[in-house]
Amino acid sequence: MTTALKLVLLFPLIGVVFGLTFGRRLPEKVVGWISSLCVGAAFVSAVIAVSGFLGLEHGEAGVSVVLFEWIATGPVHIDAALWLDQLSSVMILVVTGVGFLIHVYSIGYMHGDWGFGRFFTWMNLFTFAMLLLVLGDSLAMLFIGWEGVGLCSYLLIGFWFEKDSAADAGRKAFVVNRIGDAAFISGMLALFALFGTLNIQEIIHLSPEVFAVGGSAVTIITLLLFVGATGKSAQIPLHIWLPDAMEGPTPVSALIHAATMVTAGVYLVARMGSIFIMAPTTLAVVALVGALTAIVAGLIGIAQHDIKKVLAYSTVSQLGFMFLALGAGAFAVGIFHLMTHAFFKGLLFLGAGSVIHAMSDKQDMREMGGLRKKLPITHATMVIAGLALAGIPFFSGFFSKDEILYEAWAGPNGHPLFWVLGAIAAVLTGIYIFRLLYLTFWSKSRVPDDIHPHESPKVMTVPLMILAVLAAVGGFIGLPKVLGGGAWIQDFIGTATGAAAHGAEAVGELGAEAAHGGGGLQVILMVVSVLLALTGFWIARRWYGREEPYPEVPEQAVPGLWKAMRQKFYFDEFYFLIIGKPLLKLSEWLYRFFDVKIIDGTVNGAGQVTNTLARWIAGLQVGHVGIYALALAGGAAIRTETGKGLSNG
Amino acid sequence: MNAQDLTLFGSIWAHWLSWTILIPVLGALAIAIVPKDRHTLMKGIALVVSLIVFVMGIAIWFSFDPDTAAFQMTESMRWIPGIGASYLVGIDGMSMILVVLTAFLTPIALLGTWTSVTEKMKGYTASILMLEAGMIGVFVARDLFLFYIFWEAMLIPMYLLIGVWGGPRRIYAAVKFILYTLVGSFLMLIAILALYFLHGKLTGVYTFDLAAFEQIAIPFGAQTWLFLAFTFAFCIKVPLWPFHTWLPDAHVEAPTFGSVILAGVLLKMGTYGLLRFSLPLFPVAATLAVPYLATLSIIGITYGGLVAWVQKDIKSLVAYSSVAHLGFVVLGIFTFRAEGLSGSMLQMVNHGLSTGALFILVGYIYQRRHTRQIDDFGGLAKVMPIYAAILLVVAFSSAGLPGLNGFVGEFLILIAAFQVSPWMAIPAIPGIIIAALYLLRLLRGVIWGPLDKEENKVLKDLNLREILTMVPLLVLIVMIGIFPKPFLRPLEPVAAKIEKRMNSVRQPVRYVIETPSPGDPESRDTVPADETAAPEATPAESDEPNSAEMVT
Amino acid sequence: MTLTSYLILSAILFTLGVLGVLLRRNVIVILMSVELMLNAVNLAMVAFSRFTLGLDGQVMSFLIIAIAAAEAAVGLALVVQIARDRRTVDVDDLTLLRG
Amino acid sequence: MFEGLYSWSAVAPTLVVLATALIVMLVDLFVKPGSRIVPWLTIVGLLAGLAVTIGMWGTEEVAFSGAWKIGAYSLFFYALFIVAAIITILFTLSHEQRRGRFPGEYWSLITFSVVGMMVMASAADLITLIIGLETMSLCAYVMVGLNRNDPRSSEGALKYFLLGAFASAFLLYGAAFIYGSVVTTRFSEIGAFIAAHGDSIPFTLQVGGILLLVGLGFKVAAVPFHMWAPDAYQAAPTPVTGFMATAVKAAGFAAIVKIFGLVFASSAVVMQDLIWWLALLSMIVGNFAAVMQMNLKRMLAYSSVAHVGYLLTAIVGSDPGVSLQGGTGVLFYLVSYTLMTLGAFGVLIIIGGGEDRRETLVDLTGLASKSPGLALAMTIFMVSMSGIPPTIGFFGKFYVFGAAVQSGYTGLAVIGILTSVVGVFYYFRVVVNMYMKPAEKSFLPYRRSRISDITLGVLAVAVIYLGIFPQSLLSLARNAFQSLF
Repeated sequence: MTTALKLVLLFPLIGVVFGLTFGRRLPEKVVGWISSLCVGAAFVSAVIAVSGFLGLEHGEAGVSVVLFEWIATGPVHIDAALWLDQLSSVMILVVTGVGFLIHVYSIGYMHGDWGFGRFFTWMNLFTFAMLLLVLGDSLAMLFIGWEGVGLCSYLLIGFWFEKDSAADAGRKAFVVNRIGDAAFISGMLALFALFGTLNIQEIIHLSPEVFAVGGSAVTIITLLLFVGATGKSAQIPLHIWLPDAMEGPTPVSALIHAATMVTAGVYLVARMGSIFIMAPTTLAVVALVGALTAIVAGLIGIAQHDIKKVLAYSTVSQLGFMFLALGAGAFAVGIFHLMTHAFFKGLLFLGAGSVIHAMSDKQDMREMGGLRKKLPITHATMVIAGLALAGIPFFSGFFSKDEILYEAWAGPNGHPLFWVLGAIAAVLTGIYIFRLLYLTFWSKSRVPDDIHPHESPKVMTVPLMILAVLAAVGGFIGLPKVLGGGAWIQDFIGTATGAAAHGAEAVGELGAEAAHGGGGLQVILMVVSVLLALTGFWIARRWYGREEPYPEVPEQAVPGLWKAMRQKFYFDEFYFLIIGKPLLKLSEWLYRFFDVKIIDGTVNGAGQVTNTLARWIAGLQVGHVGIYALALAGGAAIRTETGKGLSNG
Repeated sequence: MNAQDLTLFGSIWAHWLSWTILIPVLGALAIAIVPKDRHTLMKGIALVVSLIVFVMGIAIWFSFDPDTAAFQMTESMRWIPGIGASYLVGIDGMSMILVVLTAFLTPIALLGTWTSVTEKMKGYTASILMLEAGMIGVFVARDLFLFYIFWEAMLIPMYLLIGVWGGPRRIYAAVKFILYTLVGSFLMLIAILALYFLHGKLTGVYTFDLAAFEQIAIPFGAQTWLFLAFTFAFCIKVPLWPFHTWLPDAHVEAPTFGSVILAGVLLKMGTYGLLRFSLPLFPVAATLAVPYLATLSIIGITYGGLVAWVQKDIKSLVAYSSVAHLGFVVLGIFTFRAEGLSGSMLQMVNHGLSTGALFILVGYIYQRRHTRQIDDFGGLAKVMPIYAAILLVVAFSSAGLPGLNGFVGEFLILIAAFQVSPWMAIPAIPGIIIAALYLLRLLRGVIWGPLDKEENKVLKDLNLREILTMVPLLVLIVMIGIFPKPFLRPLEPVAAKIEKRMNSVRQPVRYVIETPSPGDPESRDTVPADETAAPEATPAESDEPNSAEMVT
Repeated sequence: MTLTSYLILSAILFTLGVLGVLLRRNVIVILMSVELMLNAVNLAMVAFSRFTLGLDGQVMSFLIIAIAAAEAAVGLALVVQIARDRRTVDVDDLTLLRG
Repeated sequence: MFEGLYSWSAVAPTLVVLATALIVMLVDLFVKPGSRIVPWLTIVGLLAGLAVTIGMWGTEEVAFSGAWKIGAYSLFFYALFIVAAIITILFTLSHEQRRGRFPGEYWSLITFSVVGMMVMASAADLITLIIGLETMSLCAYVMVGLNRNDPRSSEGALKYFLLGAFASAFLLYGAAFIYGSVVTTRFSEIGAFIAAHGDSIPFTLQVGGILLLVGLGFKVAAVPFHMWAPDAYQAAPTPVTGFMATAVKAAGFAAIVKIFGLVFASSAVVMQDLIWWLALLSMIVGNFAAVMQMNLKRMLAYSSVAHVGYLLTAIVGSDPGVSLQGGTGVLFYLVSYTLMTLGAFGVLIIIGGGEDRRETLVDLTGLASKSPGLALAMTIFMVSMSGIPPTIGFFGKFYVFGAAVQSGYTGLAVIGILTSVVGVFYYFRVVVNMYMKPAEKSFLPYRRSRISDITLGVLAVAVIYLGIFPQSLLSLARNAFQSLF
């Protein structure tokens, strides 16, 4: 099993090395398939490892595999070690599984691109880094993966680097992420200072002794970690990079910016759940930020015309949901949604990719419509994913989102207000996804005449279908108890996220509540949430279900609000105004004025003074012998005078 | 091999360090007698000699015992008994790694700039070898007088390299370089003299032996002044903000080789000096200086980064980034904690590798395009994919991406700083963001973006020599990032020794900022901010390595 | 007459000589002022010698007379050379070298 | 008191050199102008003097009733003077473009001035000192004016002369005061008197000492008695400038060390204070004024003023009873200064082509490519003058500033070292012009000569070698200084 775990990491690495060495020399097909198979092999290894882990007696929380000693100096000892428990099991399965499908899909999608080999190399590198992130047993390891995925994200967003927009988007993503990372590092430093270790399990183990529940240390540290998470998971206020990240190839958007990397923040919070739960304030902040993000991103998503932008904001919004769950203290549920989201959002992106492919790289939905017949498979799979996203019953998203809304109300840290916010976001979800489906597939065709959409090749559609199946039924592993399910996934993950360990009483209480009367609440909320989704559908249908070139209903109804939504609530402009521009101005000032004029001016000024002094002193040398004699005699006189004075005194 | 050979080798081995200094000098002399126009021969000699030194460096690395802080491979000879100066050389882990770095970077830089200089080859190659000898000398000298000789002697070849083979404003840059540096080091000379006579007065023994100075208790007042003089000299060399303005000029104007060595090795002399002299000799003064130097280095980190961000010239961007990076190193030094110290030492190496590599890479495109303005490039990844890939790795190494070398050092430094005080670490952290800003701007401007300049469309990718030059650098960049242990190991005893030395003089009154150590039930949930103001007298002996305190 | 009187006279002569050097412009006059200073020294020497009963002072004054002569010789030679070259013996005109 | 009256060996080296001077003067009458015999004869004579000097190393002799005393100290200076003279002659000889430019007197004048210096170095009495001083000075006045065709030359000579005479008057007046206060002119007795009276020495003696300082300060060109130096240095033929900058200065210091490092040492306060100011002003004025100079000879003149400052720094407060550092430092520094200055002037002589046509910074441009060896040598001398290792100039500076630090004058040392940064600026400007600037003037050909090349090479090697291995010279200097007690 440990071998299998090592192999999980090794296979993508092999893929990277292969890509670096042969990526440009071998034919596309070979490169693509070998790279994909590396990820596939990693998936198989992951399955073996996870089943090995499940087969263990559940006395131990997880399996640790020490690879080598990474840093050891003074009191700092950091091992390069892996940690496999329930949480990481889920994650590696999702990462390798979805990753494999997307790799395969990419073989078709990236066909003919001059950077084909480069693409797969980086995708493999990404897979490796992501696996490191979820498997790292210490925050330092996690951070290596964390930055590694950031790097790959940067590279892949800017994959078509000749486009200025792509190159800029990559840079923006990395820099914004770094802001979060800075907070993450600060949190790590504080943890090290307090615990003397960065090993997650040790920290969790020691935390009851070091932290007091609700204490300021734990609050500050968890907040720092959460800021890190907002960077990676594109939450307000650091969400601005993700929509731009759509400049990358669509499989990248699917894998990195929907299914896996962006969920790293969720993973981090869940991973450190035992600590977060000791800081109710932080959790409230997490929930609020999540809810707010869900609503804001939903609103923006409604107003976007670019199919990928809609999906991007949808991702931001769904990540908001996940944070809402985490903030409510339901870590397992957050992860559950993460998993289902990986399925349906990955699928949506791949579907969108298929559409874009068919539309000869057009992404504007106003020029689509009526693609249902042209792209039947894509259409079918995307509808399934859309239904899952909207939370229509018995598709995967329904279970997880419903759980989230329920926990937002009744979770360990829940509050009805959270539910209200979540409910609003749920409506928005319905609106934007059905708007997308209408504009793309269901409405009258607005496709320009020179474009002849066609269904994608098998290599692309097969992954779509597989994901569609997952998106449809994947939610059943988390079937709530009230519906007769075992909520298996929640329990499974719960043991790892620490909700079970530390919030034992809370969970116990919750369980009791769920058993008595609580079940009623859940059913009610569930019904309401379905109604919410349907409301969204209804609105979308009212607006876009018409046979018009491009219906502009909301544009006319609330022009001001719509414009703001369209312009993403001016976040970018605002940041540029209050941070970017002043910082740039400051830097320019520091350089042009402070460095050159003040500091260097002082230095050169010293030279100037020397020169002036020199000119002055040399000026004494007038060439007149009388003056010389005067200096001599004067010097003698002064000397004698001083001599006298000194000898007297 | 017969016994005589063995003895011969044995005697060479006994003076191994001296030979590493002497061989480049001999090489320079050999170049001096080569006919004027045999350029390739001269370069060949320089390369071969530097490779010999490199091999000797490798031998040093492998024969070095990393588990002790004591000086190894020591040599001791009477030199100027009239003043008590002797020829004392030896290396501990820190010296060793810097010597090896020097021996490593010189041939690399030479190879990397093989075709960049075409005139006055004799002086060029001879200067290179003299420079190498001087640099190694600085790192191995254990006698202050000897150290000072090397410290200054090495300025001349560098001055010539900048001034003769440099860019359009080379004279200004060269003069600025030497005057700036000399202001500091001349003052240090006076401090050395004062220290020497102080030691003489206290013990009756007049010597420049570094170890002897560590034995005496220097009166507080003298300690302050001496510390200031030494540290001033080193801070100029580092260069610590605000003494940095010579660096951008020197870097921009220097020929590529000069820039590489300047960034790779010369700047390390400043931080080396701090570690070797300022701290162990004047521990009390150094302790008192922590807030000031930490502040300066933090300003340097932020300031250097921000200013680097708005540079148009690639070299001056990298130059200002050095200010930021070395700010981290100084910050780590003034934590006085083992992990911070070894992090700093490792970071010196890291900076040498990454920044050296960056300069070589800048040299590559400069030679092709004869410009270094970022705006003149763009989209090079299209025509020079290998170049782009290498630049990418190196830039991210410089930005401190985990998994590459830069992160390990920075991380250790920050860990140490945070334990001293959050206020020492947190303000430095934005530097990490800023590093991303300027390095990504570099990448964005040079390798990404549209390939819209006609001149750039015909650029050739790196040739074999250029690739081979970069390979060792890349290997080390990745290796230190992934498996830093072999590099940290020899540094550890040195760091521990300095930490011990600094702890031994901590003043009894200190402000405890944070106390909890794992398993201590009473110290639950202590928040840094909560107890900052609570002074607490603790006897010096109870110093736990884990407890974080700062003398204020 | 006491030693002090001689010394005061000597000081006056010396000062006159100094003032002559400082204030006069003609090189010849300056030279003569220097001679005056030397003679002031001679006077002091002899006076000291007389009042302290040592002979060294008188020896010295002979020496100084010799020096004065030698200086006059060299000095006048230089003046002649200048006068021939520049047609002036005014120090105000001798400022080619300066700065 | 009379035991040394008839000691011929005490004056042997001086006599040899004196005889050389006379013979050269006589021979010059009988050979045709510009003959090479005369200079070579001079060299032979000087070498003989050097040989005698070396042969006498380790002995101590007294002559002329104790007014003359030679020991290691005097012999050290003898050797220095003679070597400086020989090097000067070698440079002159090999670059005398137009035969007879240096008239026959030149060689004997140099030799006579060496005699004067030797007298100064062996003086144990004010009278002896003054005789030596005047002998040396009168020769120097004449030598400065040797460039008879150049109006600047005679102007410089006249200035030098007028001020020299003026300063001599001060010195003599000072001697009179000292004599009047102590009733003796013997150094040893004056010293004993001062030591006995401590700080309460008579005012007249104070004034005497100060006036003596003025006179000697003039000879070595300490600020503010330096005004003549730049003009005279520029005016004089380059070889003469080199000689004046080194040997004449060394002779001045031979006296200064004796009088103010020894005789007046224990009267401490007042004198030391004055020397402190002299040192400070010399370092500042010398270094700063040199920055403005485009004429190399003038620049080196100011630089020599600055070096006087460094030398005085070593004397300030150095109590030989406590440490030999100060005196030793001065002797060492004089040697180092002589070597590097002669070297620098040698380069100027060579590129000047014997006619002093090229003596500005601009004239040096392109030297590195035209004549790399010459440029390298000049670089070595400039680096040495800047006090940067591994050169003798560094060790010298190290040692003299060490003396200041040791006697507690760290502040002076700091100021001195900071002004020497200014020094680095103008010394390195020479390097800049040679190496880093394109040739601005078409480089006139100059005559290379094997003799001057070798001389220059030896000087350069000596500057480096003694910079790395100064011990032997250091011991010599220490022994020499020690022999004064």
